[in-house]
Amino acid sequence: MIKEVTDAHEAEARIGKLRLLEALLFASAEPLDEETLAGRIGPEVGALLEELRAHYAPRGVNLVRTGGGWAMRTAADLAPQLRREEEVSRKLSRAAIETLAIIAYHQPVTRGEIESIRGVATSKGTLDLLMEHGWIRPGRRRETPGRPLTWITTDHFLDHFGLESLRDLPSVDDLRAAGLLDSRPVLLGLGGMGDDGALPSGDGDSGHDGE
Amino acid sequence: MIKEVTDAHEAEARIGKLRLLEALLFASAEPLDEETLAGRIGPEVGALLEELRAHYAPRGVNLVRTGGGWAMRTAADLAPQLRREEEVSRKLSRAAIETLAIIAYHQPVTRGEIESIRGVATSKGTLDLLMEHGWIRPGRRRETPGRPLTWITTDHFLDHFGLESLRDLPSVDDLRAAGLLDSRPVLLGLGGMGDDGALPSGDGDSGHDGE
Amino acid sequence: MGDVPAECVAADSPRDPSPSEQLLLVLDGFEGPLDMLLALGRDQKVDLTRISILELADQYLAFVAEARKVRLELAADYLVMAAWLAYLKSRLLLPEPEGEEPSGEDMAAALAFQLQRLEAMKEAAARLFARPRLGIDVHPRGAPEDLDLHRKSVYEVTLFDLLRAYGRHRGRKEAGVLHIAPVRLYSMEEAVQRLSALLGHMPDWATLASFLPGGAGEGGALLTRSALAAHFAATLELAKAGRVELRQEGAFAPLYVRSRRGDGGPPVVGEAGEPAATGNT
Repeated sequence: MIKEVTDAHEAEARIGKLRLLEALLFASAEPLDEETLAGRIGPEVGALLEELRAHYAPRGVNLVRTGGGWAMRTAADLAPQLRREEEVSRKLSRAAIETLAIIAYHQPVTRGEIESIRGVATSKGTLDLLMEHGWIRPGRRRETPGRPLTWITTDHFLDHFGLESLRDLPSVDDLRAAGLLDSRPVLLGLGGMGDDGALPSGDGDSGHDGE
Repeated sequence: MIKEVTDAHEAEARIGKLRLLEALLFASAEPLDEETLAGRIGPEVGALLEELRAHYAPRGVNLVRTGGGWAMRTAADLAPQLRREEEVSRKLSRAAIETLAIIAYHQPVTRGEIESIRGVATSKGTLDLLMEHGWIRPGRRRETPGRPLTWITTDHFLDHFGLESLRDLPSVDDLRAAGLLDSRPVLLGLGGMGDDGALPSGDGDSGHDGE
Repeated sequence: MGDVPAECVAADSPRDPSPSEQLLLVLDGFEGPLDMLLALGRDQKVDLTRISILELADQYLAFVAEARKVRLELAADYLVMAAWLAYLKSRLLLPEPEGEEPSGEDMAAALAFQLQRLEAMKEAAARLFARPRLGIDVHPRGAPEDLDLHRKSVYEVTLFDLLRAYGRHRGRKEAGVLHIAPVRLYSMEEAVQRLSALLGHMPDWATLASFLPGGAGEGGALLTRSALAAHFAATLELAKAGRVELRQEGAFAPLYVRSRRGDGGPPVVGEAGEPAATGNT
């Protein structure tokens, strides 16, 4: 990381910016997007971020990139020593976990598609719980009959699971190559084949989904 | 800062402790006292704290001793550049969120309509507040007696909530399906009401106004 | 990722449940028929791409048949799947008919694909949740400082807040309609008034039913029943006052009412007119 620094004055200005950037990142619990940071630091923010990232890489706190933003986070390898138990009330049902994975890998995906992949109706409380966690949100409507709503993951989802982007989802390339990220319904007559748009009286809860 | 490190193994253990200490100080909401830290790190915590303090001294974040404990703080000399927000971010009142939601879903909508939809009077302050934040703006006047002003949402509203267009707002059916619409069947306790298969839902007042 | 959901594994400790109880426990652990098929498929211990769909269908049908012995009200989607698999089986075993229907092999391949896809998603979910998670394994700054950075908006409102507010509002509104709707019941006083007014126009015997308010049927069973009860009680009251006569051929037969002529004998009360009913005013 050798910079083409010509004189002491310039070097000092650079250090001042680096310190400010460091302070900004430390002060915030949420990721800060590069645009906001550039507004405070200047156009060289990209290079400074890389420099900070390299500086913190071996330390107990790392600078990580997630979604469109940057954030300071404790190092992942310290997890066993820093582990905080998940509150019982926040524990997710199997249905919610699977539904989140399907949204992450198949997005944008409609509720009907989620149901055809799982072969079961989505119980009330699953999508809103995931939304309450800030992991999913409604995307654009699909331009097909009924214009069903699609669901997508948020930047907070990436942050929560320590992903820089959706391309970093575990084995996403393999799954795509194997054709397993095709979300079309395959068999008609399988349970929970909710055609979006016209939902069967809203819940269609077959009682097998989640708690 | 030369440590009397004798072998590589020992050096590694020391770095591990330093990293853990750094992570603990970073993630803690409160200053941590030396005793607590010693419980996690070991008796050499004092020396490690000094080492961290020295490391951070010239940086944008400092390790400071405050009260009886240790905490990381943005460097004091950067304060003018960090300029804290005077107003701590506030929660929008429930009435204001609901009014905003009704404008979003029913626009263009007059104040009188908002009131009849909500069933309560809307204080002038609520609409002003929403307008001040750039989420709503006056639309066209309704061509009815009194030509009341209508309200509509702005582009900033879409931007704030990450919506591409108003069409992407989930419909009532979508909300119901996602579990976000909780209607409690108030009359369920009344025996006999549902005997003829006609559930009270949606029957409104049919039959009662017969005579 | 395990082949049997944790809920069913945990069930065998205190006392050994009977096989049928075990079956139900297992069934409750599944997220629907496809999930169950996948678990059965894993038992074949082969790559899902080479799974024997025919064998799987047999296993599933046996499982469902067994489950129905213990619990008849097996959820409909399990039965739909059973019917579909029985059909698939016949298509696989019998010579393919001519026609544009998908072949048995195509159907089997489609099912195999769906199982693989579901399996892939379950594994993906497990891998996702095995990652270091924020707030559990990895931590943000514990003492964030409020900076001026966080854009113009002072108020923190998320799309979730907005949607939940609207959902609550709609929910209240829907519930409100039910809440306000008064329960319309006939009182005996009303019925006495009605009958008194009507009887003047009914010189001869007429069934009680014919006096019931027209269109009461629309009001639902509750209203109809309340009208009948009120009018019946009213006739007893009027009979007691000597203003009407009642007649009934037998228990549960139609009850006839007529306005009492000045000269008539004592009113006749059929056996359906239990004394108790007369006395409760």
